[in-house]
Amino acid sequence: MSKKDLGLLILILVVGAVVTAINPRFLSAINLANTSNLVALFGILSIGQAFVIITGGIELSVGSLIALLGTLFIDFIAVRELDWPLAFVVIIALGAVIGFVHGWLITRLKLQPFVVTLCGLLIYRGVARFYTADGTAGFAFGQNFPTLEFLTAGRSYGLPNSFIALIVIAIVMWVVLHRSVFGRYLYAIGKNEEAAKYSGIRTGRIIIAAYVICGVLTALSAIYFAMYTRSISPASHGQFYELYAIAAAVLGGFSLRGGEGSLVGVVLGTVLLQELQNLVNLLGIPSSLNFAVMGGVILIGVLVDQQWGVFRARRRMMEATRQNVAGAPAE
Amino acid sequence: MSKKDLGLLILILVVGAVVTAINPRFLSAINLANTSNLVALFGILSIGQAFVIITGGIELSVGSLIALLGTLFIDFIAVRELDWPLAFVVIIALGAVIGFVHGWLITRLKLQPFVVTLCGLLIYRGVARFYTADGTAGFAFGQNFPTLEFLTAGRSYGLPNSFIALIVIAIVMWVVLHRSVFGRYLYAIGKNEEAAKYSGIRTGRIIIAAYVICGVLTALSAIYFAMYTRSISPASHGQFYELYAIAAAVLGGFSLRGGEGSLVGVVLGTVLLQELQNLVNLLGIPSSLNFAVMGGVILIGVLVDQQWGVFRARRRMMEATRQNVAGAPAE
Amino acid sequence: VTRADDKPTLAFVVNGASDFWKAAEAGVKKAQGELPDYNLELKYPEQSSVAIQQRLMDDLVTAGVKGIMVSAVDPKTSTDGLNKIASETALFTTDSDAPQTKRVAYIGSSNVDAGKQAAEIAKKAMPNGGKCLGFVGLLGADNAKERIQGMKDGLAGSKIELVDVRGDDIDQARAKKNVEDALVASPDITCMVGFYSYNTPRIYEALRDAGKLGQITVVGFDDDPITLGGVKEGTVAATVVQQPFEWAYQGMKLMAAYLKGDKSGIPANNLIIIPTKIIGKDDVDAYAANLKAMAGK
Amino acid sequence: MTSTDTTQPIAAPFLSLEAVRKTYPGVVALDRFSMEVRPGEVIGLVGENGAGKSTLMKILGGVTRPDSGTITVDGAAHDGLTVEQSIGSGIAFVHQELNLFENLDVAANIFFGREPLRAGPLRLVDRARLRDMVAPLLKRVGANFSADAPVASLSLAQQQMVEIAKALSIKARLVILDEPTSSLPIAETEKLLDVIKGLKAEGISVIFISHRLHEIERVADRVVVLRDGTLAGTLAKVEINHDEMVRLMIGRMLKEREKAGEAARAPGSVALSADAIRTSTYPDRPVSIELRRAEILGLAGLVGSGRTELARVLFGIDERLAGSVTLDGKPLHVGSAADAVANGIFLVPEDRKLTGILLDLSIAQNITLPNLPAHARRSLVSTGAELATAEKQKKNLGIKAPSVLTRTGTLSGGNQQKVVLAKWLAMNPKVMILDEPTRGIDIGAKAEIYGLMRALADAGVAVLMISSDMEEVIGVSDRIAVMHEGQISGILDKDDFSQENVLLLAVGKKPKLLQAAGGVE
Ligand SMILES: Nc1ncnc2c1ncn2[C@@H]1O[C@H](COP(=O)(O)OP(=O)(O)OP(=O)(O)O)[C@@H](O)[C@H]1O
Ligand SMILES: Nc1ncnc2c1ncn2[C@@H]1O[C@H](COP(=O)(O)OP(=O)(O)OP(=O)(O)O)[C@@H](O)[C@H]1O
Ligand SMILES: O[C@@H]1[C@@H](O)[C@H](O)OC[C@H]1O
Ligand SMILES: [Mg+2]
Ligand SMILES: [Mg+2]
Repeated sequence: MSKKDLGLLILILVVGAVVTAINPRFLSAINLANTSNLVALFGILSIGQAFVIITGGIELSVGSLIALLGTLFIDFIAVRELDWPLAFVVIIALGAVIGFVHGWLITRLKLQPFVVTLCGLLIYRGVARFYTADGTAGFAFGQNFPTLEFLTAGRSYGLPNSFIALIVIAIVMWVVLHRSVFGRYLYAIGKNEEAAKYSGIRTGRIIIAAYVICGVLTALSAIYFAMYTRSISPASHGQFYELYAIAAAVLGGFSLRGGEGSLVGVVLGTVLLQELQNLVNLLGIPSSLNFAVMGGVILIGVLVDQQWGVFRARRRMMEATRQNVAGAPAE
Repeated sequence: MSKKDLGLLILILVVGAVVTAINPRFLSAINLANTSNLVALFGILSIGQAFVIITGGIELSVGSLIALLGTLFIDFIAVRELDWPLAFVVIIALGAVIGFVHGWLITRLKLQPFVVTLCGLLIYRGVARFYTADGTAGFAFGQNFPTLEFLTAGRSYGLPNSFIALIVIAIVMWVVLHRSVFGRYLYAIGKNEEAAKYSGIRTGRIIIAAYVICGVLTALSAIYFAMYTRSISPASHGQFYELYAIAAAVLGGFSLRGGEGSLVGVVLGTVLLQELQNLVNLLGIPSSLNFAVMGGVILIGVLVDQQWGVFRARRRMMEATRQNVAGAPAE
Repeated sequence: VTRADDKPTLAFVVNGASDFWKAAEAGVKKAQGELPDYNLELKYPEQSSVAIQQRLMDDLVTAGVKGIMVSAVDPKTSTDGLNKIASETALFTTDSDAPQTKRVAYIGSSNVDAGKQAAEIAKKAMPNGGKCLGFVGLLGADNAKERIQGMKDGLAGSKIELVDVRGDDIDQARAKKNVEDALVASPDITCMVGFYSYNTPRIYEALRDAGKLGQITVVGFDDDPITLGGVKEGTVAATVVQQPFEWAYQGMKLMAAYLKGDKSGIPANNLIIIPTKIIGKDDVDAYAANLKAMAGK
Repeated sequence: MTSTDTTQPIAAPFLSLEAVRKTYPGVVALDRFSMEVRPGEVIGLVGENGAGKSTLMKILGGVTRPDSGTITVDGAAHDGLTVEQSIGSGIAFVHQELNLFENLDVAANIFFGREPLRAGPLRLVDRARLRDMVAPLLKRVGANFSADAPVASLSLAQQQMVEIAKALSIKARLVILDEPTSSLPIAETEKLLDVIKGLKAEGISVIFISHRLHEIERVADRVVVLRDGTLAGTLAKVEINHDEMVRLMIGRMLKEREKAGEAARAPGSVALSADAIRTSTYPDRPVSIELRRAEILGLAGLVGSGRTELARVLFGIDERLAGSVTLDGKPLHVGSAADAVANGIFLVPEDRKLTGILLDLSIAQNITLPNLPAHARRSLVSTGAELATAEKQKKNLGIKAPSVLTRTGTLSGGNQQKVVLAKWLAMNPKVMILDEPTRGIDIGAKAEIYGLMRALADAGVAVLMISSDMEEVIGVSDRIAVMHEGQISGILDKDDFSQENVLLLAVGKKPKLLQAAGGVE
């Protein structure tokens, strides 16, 4: 675990301790379960985003995709009565295809990631709204899918199953990002795509793969979100989730310029964001200030991180100078 | 006018012609007045955004700022009964201060523009909501400000005064961007900040100035928007307007990597976006598809622009090759 | 502030931020004066979406809230989520009912009846018939659907038709733009209906800007000051007012009594309907005065 | 501050440095360094890669502040200069790395930061006056491009000329040129040396940094030699000669330069053959070339003659518009650099920092990047294997760095170039293309790189060396191909090697051959 990640962990623990002191229910089983469920949902999303950010890209269509894929998923199983495993596979595949198309537009047609995914943001939500004719996709009364519901919204040993899924995904993705050849390529491309290409790396394919991973994880979390709300009004469902995901990655030490960040960081970033949301409600802070608190904490976090870096560099410099000065007369 | 701008203009005219053919009301005085009013409101915003984008930055807090400053403006004149010119000056000054703070955080504390303004996006809307206690800022029935209303929502010679304001602002800003030393520095910084610094330019100040310009123009359009809706519910007012502004700039040929784009382009980009929105309504396309159409057109526009460049380069090459092949036997 | 060791808390959770709920806030305040043993609070979700409202309620439950009265964003499809809340606190609904959940009772308007009253206004204002266009916040929300249905039922057999309803996601700029676009795209429209509290004022302003005030019949809902001003002026035919103050005031007291074991206030059908009223030109002054008096309390 | 005992120079120094010191984390880039610059004097500044030359110039340009020491300009002492102070004192600076704005035109670049203004508070650029001011400057550097050409459309060498014109545009009293000729071919270099002489005649001082010592010999009045950040010595005009400079630079005499392949070798069989290929820069000029095993083929030519473009096409970076390529007699499809690498065709690119290496990665990570799967088990990177390869290459090539985990960006140019070579040498090349492999590299490292190229050829690799350094092309190659306006204008065999012949071919004329050679159109 890097120093940055450790700092974030400590911050999370300190905030938790303070909140607990004010309202001990923070540590109640039900609150922890609720919060860890949301951490899982947003965490899966943010890990996907992290893979794109590391290449120096960005994926802005995440929120709209959550709305579109969630709508389709519920529609498939509730209205069209597809078997849910089939619907599940179809949705994940759709996520992969959309990720592929984004990656393809970006690498082959050389469009800017911001532009491509901004268009995605506009298009997918529009399509979802059109699909439901600006209505809602939801289950009928008494429509139940016991296995699916257990897997998505159920618990095992007191832990939400979604959270267990996050842990598994995080471990797998940690290996992929930090230990695999593919992960190394991602970092290299994020640092300097041109140079990576000159080293014989098929940068286009790697970048496309990053968008596909993002698409798949987004599709997965779209299903989780759909099963969490059990009803989707596409006009607002998932709005601004891309900002959550980006914020989690940034808090976790990712640079939007690419080539920097760790998987542990993005997970911790998600935890901190959810903790903050939880805190606002638990401490009775007016909920209108919810986002303001989030924004404030991100800003302070990034500032402290930045200033801490400057401070350390300066101190190292000072020391080096002092040593030199001390050494000079002896010569 | 550059080729790119000309292409955009032709696209606007062609779309307009097609829409008119289907529904002649497109050219009715009332529709043109409505649309040009919105072009003005979004245009002022987008010009501000363009100044930031040209430096390689981005300003995501625009929508939230429109909500916060609009709320304050209405509150000042409707509830606190400040003279409107005073309130006007205060709001514009606030916009400048916020722009300054963003620029300062970005240049002095070296934070990423995306991060700083993302936090702004979260914070300002939160503050606005808190300020109105999640209610609405609006005028009482019959509360009138004839001069202010004339200037913001009135018309002269059939043209909305807001549109006249846009034209004046666009001309001034065109001179600033394309003819002044400051404008030249903006382009230089956007392309290569390091080199600009080596040339003795105080890049920090220039970048801050760009954010201040963006803040001021955003504040101005916040006042226009406030006088247009005459009532602001901060939870939703101005949501996603930053995306409009960015989209207009991108359509107008700006690169998010900085250093590219023209003022005419961003204005034409705004016109196209508003024309599209108008088209959706006039042609009876379900309004849920409004954003999808917008996203689709931006994507196609950017793609055509990109592919057109590739195509021309290739054709040039082919021609050269052909000539040579034809010439070879003669040798 | 909600504290674990404090007095029990009762929360009133609304469906979205608008001034409509300021009256409910006043009602909560009045009830608070009479219920010193409880903490009463009114909460706005960040956005009018199921997920955000659900999360807000989950957190309230965690914080130890004893009773929640909610205007669910989408009651028909969030049955399970609401049931989860109902299993841990006393859950009441308001504004939009959720009859299929385990909620204790609904207190609010009959939205179908309110729609029918809107039809009455239209019929009275346009004896020769006409074409109406509606505007609403959340097209997918239940109270909107019921009002639209109620109005259609009420118009059945008359020469008036409700041709379409446009949504705006509770974005006021879009609400106004919708009206402007309608004026351009469908010039044959003779009447406009504002189904949510802020829609009527947006219609009023767009008509005023276009110089069409008085030429198009406006049917309103709720009692935004601009709506009432329009009614008084004669440019708004009349408005159907709801009583959010009473929902909140009576609702909170009912909930407190229920928690203390007194279930006498809950009728057999679990519906406590607070009637909606048509306010026309003649009643508007008295109504506005009464409104002022209530807010003062 | 101690005053020097040396006798006062004839003219008072324009600028002097006293005991200047500059450290970077872990490196003392400059230490106890003192020197003087007198009006109208041309100072040659030489030193190995990383000796501190650029650091010194950055201090004079106001880009970096020294840790200690004094800089005296016109009698006023400073602890350090700012960019404004530096420009204000008449110091003009051509950086080693180009500092142009691609999105602006030539004129805007030349007077960037000093635009002529129109009257009025808006600070509008007076564009007519700007054009008038630029024209004579472009003429002076012998530019073959116009003042309103976007810089993005110029070649590297043309951009270098813009940089020089920019330095001249300042009413400068001291012009600092940090390796201005590293990407200039012969003709342009000549022009630049003339420019320097012209400056001197006008009483303007020049500090001229170059690794091409013969250029220094030709124009310098005095040579200052840096070694490891300290002053190794100063040579007066009469003392300036190649071997003495080298001795001071590296602290010993260099072995007699390898006159590689003096015994004429039997050329190997053809490894890579390109037949009538067309590139996007010169689509109307088909190029055919054969690279033979165990041979170094030098590729010479004037600026923009299309050598780099040819290399990029062979390596799969740029699209091949027409023609065919075979490797070992079999048709070869190269659609991307990855394809080239898979076939053992490697490129050491011209622009080291942008395309050669990843500055932010460690030496080890750079070396294994093209061959990572071979350092992985089941797609997971094995750090052990990676470090082993890196250590081996570091030792073989003599890369000077604290460890293989050092960030590549902190290495000197020569060592960075060795890292680029190391990554390919670790992988058994069949065809090795080197584009300006010794650009900006000191004489010691140069010799090592020549040795490496020769060793590759001896091991049977086909080597293509693109170079604008005449001495190098003639000294190292087994055969020389010369390009002129996108085509091979001729191929010289060893016996026909001469500066004159290379130059004649480079400008599209017939060489003076001992015997008839093929390939000339
Ligand atoms: N920004 C920096 N950070 C850390 N070390 C640096 C930095 N700049 C230079 N150095 C180090 O300072 C030393 C001197 O570098 P400098 O660039 O002055 O060498 P040089 O003589 O110009 O070499 P070359 O001939 O390769 O250009 C080198 O060891 C280099 O690695
Ligand atoms: N990456 C590039 N992008 C655009 N144009 C290029 C690029 N590289 C080279 N060119 C253009 O192609 C032409 C041929 O240049 P090339 O670099 O192949 O020649 P060269 O003989 O290697 O000369 P140089 O000394 O400039 O490298 C030049 O005029 C240059 O403008
Ligand atoms: O649900 C509310 C509705 O009843 C009222 O008419 O308008 C505002 C809405 O929030
Ligand atoms: Mg150097
Ligand atoms: Mg070259």
